[in-house]
Amino acid sequence: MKYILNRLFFFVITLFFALTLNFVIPRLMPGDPAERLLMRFGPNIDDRAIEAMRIALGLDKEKDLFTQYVEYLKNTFTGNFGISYLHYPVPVKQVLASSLPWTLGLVGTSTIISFILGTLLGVYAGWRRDRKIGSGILIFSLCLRSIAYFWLAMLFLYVFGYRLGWFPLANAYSTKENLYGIKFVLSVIYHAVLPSMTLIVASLGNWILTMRNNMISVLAEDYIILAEAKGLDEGYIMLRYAARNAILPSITAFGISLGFVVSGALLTEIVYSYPGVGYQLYRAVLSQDFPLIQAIFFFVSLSVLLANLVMDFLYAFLDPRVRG
Amino acid sequence: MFEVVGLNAGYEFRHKFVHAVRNVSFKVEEQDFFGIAGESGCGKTTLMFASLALLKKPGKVISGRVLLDGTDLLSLRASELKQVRWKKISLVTQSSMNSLNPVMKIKDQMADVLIRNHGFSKKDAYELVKEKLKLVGIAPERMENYPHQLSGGMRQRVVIAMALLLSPRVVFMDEPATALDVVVQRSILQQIEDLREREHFSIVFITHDISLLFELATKIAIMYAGEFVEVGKAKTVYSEPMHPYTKGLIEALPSISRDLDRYKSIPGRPIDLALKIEGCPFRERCSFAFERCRVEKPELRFINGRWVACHLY
Amino acid sequence: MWKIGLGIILFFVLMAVFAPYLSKYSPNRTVSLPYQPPSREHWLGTDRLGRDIMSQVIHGSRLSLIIGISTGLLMTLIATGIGMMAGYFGGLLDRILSILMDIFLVIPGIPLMIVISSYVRVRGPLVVILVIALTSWGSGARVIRSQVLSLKNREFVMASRVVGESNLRIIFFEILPNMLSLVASIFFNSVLYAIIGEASLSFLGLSDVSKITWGTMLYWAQNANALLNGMWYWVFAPGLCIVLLGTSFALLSFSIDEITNPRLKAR
Amino acid sequence: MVIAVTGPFQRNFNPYFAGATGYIAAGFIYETLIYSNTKTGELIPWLASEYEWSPDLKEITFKLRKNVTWSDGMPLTAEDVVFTFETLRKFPALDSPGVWKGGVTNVQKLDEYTVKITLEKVNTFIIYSIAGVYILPKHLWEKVEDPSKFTNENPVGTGAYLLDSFSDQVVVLKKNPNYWNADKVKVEKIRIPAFSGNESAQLAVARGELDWAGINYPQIERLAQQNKDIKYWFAEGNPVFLFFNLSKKPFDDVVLRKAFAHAIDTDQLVKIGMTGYAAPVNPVVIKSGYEYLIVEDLKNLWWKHDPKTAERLFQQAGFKKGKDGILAKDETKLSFDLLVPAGWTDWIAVCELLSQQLRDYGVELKVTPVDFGQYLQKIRNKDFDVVLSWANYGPTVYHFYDNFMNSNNAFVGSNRGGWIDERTDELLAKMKQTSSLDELKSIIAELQKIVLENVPAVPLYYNPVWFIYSTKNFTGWPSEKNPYVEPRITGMDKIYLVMHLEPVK
Amino acid sequence: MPSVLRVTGLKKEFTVRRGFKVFTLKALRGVDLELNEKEIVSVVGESGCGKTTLLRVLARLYEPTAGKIELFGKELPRKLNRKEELKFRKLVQMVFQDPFASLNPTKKISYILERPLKIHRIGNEEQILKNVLEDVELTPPESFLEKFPHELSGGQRQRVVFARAIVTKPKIILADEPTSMLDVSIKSGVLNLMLKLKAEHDISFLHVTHDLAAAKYISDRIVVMYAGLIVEEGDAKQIVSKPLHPYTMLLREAAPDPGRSSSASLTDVGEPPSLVNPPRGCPFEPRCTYAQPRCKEPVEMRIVDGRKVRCVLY
Ligand SMILES: Nc1ncnc2c1ncn2[C@@H]1O[C@H](COP(=O)(O)OP(=O)(O)OP(=O)(O)O)[C@@H](O)[C@H]1O
Ligand SMILES: Nc1ncnc2c1ncn2[C@@H]1O[C@H](COP(=O)(O)OP(=O)(O)OP(=O)(O)O)[C@@H](O)[C@H]1O
Ligand SMILES: [Mg+2]
Ligand SMILES: [Mg+2]
Repeated sequence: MKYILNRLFFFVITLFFALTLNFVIPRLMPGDPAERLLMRFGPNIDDRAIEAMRIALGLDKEKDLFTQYVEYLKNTFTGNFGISYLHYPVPVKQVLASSLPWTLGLVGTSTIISFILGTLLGVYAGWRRDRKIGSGILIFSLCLRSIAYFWLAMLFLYVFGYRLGWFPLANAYSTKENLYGIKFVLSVIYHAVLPSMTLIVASLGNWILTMRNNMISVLAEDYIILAEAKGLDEGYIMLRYAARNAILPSITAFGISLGFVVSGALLTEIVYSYPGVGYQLYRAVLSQDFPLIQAIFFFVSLSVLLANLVMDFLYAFLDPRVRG
Repeated sequence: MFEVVGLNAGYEFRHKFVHAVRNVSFKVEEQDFFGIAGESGCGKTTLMFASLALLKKPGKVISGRVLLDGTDLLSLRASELKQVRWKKISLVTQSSMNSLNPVMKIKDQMADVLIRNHGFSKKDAYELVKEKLKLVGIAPERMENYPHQLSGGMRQRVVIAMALLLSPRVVFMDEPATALDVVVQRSILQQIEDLREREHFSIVFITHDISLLFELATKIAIMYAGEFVEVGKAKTVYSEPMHPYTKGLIEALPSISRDLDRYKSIPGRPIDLALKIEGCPFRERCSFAFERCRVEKPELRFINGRWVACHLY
Repeated sequence: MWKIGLGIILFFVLMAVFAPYLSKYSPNRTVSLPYQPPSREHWLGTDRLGRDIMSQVIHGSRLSLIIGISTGLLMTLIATGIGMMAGYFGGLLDRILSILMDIFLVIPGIPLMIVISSYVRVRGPLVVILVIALTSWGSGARVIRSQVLSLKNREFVMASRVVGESNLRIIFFEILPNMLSLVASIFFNSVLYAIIGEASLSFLGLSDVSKITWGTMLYWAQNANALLNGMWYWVFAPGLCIVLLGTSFALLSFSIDEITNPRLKAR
Repeated sequence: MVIAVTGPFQRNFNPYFAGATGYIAAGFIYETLIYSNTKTGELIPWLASEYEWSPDLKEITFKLRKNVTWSDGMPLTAEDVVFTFETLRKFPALDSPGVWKGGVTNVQKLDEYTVKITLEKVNTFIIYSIAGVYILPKHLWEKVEDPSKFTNENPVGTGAYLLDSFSDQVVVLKKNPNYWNADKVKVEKIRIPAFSGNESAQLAVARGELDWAGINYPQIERLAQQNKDIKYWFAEGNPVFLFFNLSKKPFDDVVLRKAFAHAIDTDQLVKIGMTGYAAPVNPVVIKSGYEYLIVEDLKNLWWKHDPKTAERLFQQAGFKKGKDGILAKDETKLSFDLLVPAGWTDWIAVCELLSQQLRDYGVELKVTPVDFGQYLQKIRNKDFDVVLSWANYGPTVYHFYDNFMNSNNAFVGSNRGGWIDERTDELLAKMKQTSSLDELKSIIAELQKIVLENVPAVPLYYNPVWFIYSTKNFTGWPSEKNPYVEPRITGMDKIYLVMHLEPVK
Repeated sequence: MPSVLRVTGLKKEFTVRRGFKVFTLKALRGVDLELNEKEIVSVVGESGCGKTTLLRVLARLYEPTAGKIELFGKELPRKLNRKEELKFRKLVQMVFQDPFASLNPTKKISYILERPLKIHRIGNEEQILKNVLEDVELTPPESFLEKFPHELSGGQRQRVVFARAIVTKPKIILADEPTSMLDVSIKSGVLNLMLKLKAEHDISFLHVTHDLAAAKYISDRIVVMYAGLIVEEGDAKQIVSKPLHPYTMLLREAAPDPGRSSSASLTDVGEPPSLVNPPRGCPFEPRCTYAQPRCKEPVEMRIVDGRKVRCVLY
């Protein structure tokens, strides 16, 4: 209980920090979003449009910082993030509503798959650390850790999407025809295969390594020796004694590494034109869409924090020492 | 009943071989309390693991046999070993504080070996667990607890109860109570002794605290640099030590009841087990050493009712 | 394993140092028609400006290494500084710094970097270094902190207090030398992170893309649609260099852990 | 038909907003009174069947078509037109065409189908602004509290298409059966999938999944060879210049500017920098279609790439190579940051080439990509030396000269280098008040002379209007040979284009 | 004999945080203690009774919560400035339990021994170093100066630790179980070293241990601690041969002793009280076989046979 309260406290503090950071950074830098908003029309825009846009965005009025901050906090908590510059006049809320689910779905499923897979491999690599297979998995995971998500995404897209043509090249579902029901779901899954494969492969190394190291630490513990002395079978010891204990630090590590995965996912979305927040963020950044940038950053942080909180709860559930 | 014959074991370590157990033989009779004492790093734990066929990489048994009721444990296949372990022979490891799996309930980690390896039903297994816990003076309700909910002394008792689950013939105990407070330690040792008498098993007790051993053990082996240098009845070894090392130890040991003006320590430090030892391993620290000790290795010989490895006799 | 890692790094360092001698062309110079396929003249063909890609890969090692290593250094410096302060002095300072570490650990790095570098109007290697280092020191600091926490209660540290050493001396002369391997491991990890971070930022066009790094090469390749035009080698070569260099640092970091961390050692 | 547009989409069909779906609404769903074809320079009556200037050029009267209905069945009337203009006045954010700023003082309904627009003073260019006003249905929009924040999720327009379905990944339009010009529209459905940017759209182009993509596709000719259906036409867009900051040293010296003009090899810029997809520009920046305005007598003043002359001019301006090989005169060294918007890759490539080219003369240009907002700000604050930028061409040549040279636009508009000259301003003012072609011609001739003698900036090429199309499903596309429209996805051009398409049988 | 160190009413509380809850752990609950010149006083007691805490408070590694510490009759101020601190450090040194942990593994022995000289500006004469090494029986000294700690055995390390403690010629050494991590064969060597230093260098030792036999061997007096309180104090031999306090008796019973003929049954010994909520009365009352109702009230120290004992039985 105390532990949970502690984590909640951290959650609130971090959230607040992220919020403030979000507020401060843009204000430290001068700039004129209206111009940037129009920049993506490239050199074929009309100068007069800029002025019209400035007025529309309400950028012609000045407010003092504190009032802005209070307003900002109030807006954040009421879910009102203002109007997107890029998609003017669509409210940011709506932009997020249409993009956040994609990212959550993509990152959620692939992270869970990757974590489970990586953890299992890590368990095995730790258990068989002295054998070739153990070292093999280890080196494989070290290499995977050094791959940039977007590069892997590009390669996959090229090989599986373009060259072999097995998977679609873009979008989250078929845009060739309107699909409903189960067909739509299948199309969504089909479109998610490449991006999630990228995420799974790219984050796998991290999970393997973490779990392997935890396993090795745990394997030196006396209770493992005792379990062996009891004559229990290897598989049982590996899972019930070693892995069960090694997973605990992995869970904490999972929460922490989630930030990295989400980072990678955003880049991956850009390569696959996946309509999630990563892609929105990229576009928002290119057009200096402050409200959208802020909201996305806020939501991404919030999601990662929430996931961390869930992990903390899970940890508390799995570790009797914390639970008790 | 339990016999170790000519055991040699050690570790492959950075292209060297740490020869931690050197040609060790000993025999444990029914209901023996067999103590093995020796300095830290002299190979006691290695001896135990090797004797139980538990030594894992980079550890390695080079030669020797470990006979339990006539079968050699070292030559058994894994499946056969599974049947013998815990049923006939069990152990209590060095830091028993960490010998319990922190995320399993006491009852589950005690019962799993019964259910998985020895054909117990769940119910029977828990019954047995309860019974054994009672034996070491722990309330049966405690079996629903996790290890962290018990005090150090209780955890130690749980580990002992676990070792006794299947009423084995021999129980190895490696420093079972050194991490605990003196008072708790004493009470646990007392309990072990009581149990041994009631449950009729033999104990191989490993420690570096020889004053404790002299007090508890029936038979004692003094180990030095991987070898047994003196083996005999505890009381007689204490009153009339023969090997200069044993003598030195006893003289170095402040005691409550014995008033010596001055206790002397043994000079020097133990020899590196990675080296090949010529002659007597103790000779560098021995005040009686002479030429023969340098060239010839003293064999363990039976003299005056005990075994000694020293050229003095 | 560390030998392989060191070997790869050495290879790239030599490549960076002798880049002008190793490459046939200046990496910035239009020396041929754009989009030439690989040939004897241009092993990896030419880019959209008719510059030799092979020369760019070779020269790219320079900035990639410099950025990677200096970011790693800066990150390690920040992490070590903050981690040691938090761990050694404890109390309120520790609580504040710990929360700060956790925050930077939990908040996803790339979005934060994207946000920051999109507001910072200046583009260039220095900005990249600062942005990555300032947002990514959290995990290192945490590890250092916990190590200091355990070292601080080691008896030799208390012993130095008892003989009258000052706090600063204890931190830098007693504790730090005992953490060098950890610091080195963090450094190598940071470099790995920085190399990937730089590549990611460059790939998004958030660095100075007129400077040649492997990351900016990927940016240009992506912009020139290299994959679709069958110029896969243009994407492959710099990416592979990044993976190799990254792996080498990962190997080093891992080996150090393996050698010095007793828990990972054979039992 | 499948058109590629950058997405993902947001449900926003307000034609006055430039979001992806805003583009779709403008033209396909909402229409203007007249359509100004920038390619041909024609003004084509659209919702207004005719219009008429008053003799003093201070009033225009529009006659609306009588057979136009909104897609909900209500007829289009003068009320709607007046309402639309009034809305633009009340909400300046919507007035991106700039009708009110351009001098309109009143919009008046004369009868159900006639509207009169009154101007403050003569401005013949206003008609082009009016051509940017999409007429809104009064009966629906008058209920909208703030049209400048209205996302108009269920658009009701007069246009050829109706919204069939919407998702953030794809917008589908279907033909409006009651369209006033329905028999001209042969494309039944338009599917607009969202692409995240060039790369993914390029992939789709490569797979032949698109009928029309307004994107850059490097090495398109390769693809066009492989796939015979895929064609492209990169029409002339706005001209791109190397602008000098005329307000300070050393670019106040015309000789130096001329040296630059001769030093730059625009052919290479076009061929390599723009991968051959940009159209070359002449020194007087007169686009194809307006060749009749080029004054032959001035052609002797036209500059061309000529290293010898360039070197001579650098010397003449007093610059000598220093030890570092860089030209210098007294304190001034010819070493500058060359500003370019970050992310505009082909422009950056052009800058890299410019930098390479000028290095040979001893001029150092450090390519400095800056964030776009900062880029414009730096220009506005005169905080630059040289910058690669563009000038808005506008619907006609006249618009271009006004944008490019009017002192009103110095630094803030397309006159980025800050060309300030009284005579130029006089000429430009005169130009807006005339309706006689001869008079225009003579004004333009004088402006050309000013350009050639002063080199306010060095024109490099026309930025291409990206246009890739497929003849697999439709024919009748505009092309270099048949440039009947500028193939843009923004504005009214696209509906004009679609009306020319025929499905392939 | 004049007292070199006197402690009165020393209290030390730790704030322990578990989540949001904050506890006060009372590690020392009013300790009175005196250390005389050339005297070895051993503090014995159960694990966790506050022995280490006591030493660390005296070494000024922890700040006391309450109480008075007098050094050579002069009260130590609560806060010391750097100069006072150095003066204090020069006089009072400490030796730790773990010889493997108390030497910085990255430093040579010469560095480790030189530092106190440099800090206290005693001058860095090699001769001093050699002398101290000889004092702690590490000969020949030259061969040790250039070594790293890991090249030495446990006993040698512990001697280096003592050498470091005596280079500044202190008057008091606080020794926290200096022999508990050592092997039996070398334990007594270190004990003998303490005896020698006491005799030859006039150093007083406050020695913490749970080895009653060792305490008996080297100390002049023994202090028995239980749950943050001193329960018995007196002459070393007397306390071991005839313990008065029931807890001391228990300790005596528990101590390993091969010479003992028979041992009393000690199967159920209970556990020490919580230091967060210590009992109001005698802390040993819950485990004591002689417990009486009045034990629930606070018990004062009494003097019996020239010894002090905190028990209602006397
Ligand atoms: N995994 C290993 N690799 C290499 N050497 C080892 C390993 N384990 C133990 N040793 C060495 O083998 C020798 C014997 O070790 P062992 O653990 O048996 O000693 P011990 O008598 O049990 O000591 P202690 O009393 O400290 O427990 C020691 O010198 C030790 O350093
Ligand atoms: N820094 C600290 N913070 C909180 N509690 C502490 C701290 N140091 C010691 N304690 C607590 O104070 C009590 C006394 O501890 P101390 O280490 O003094 O015991 P000890 O007698 O030296 O025990 P041992 O014989 O095991 O060394 C213990 O309950 C311990 O948990
Ligand atoms: Mg051992
Ligand atoms: Mg202690």
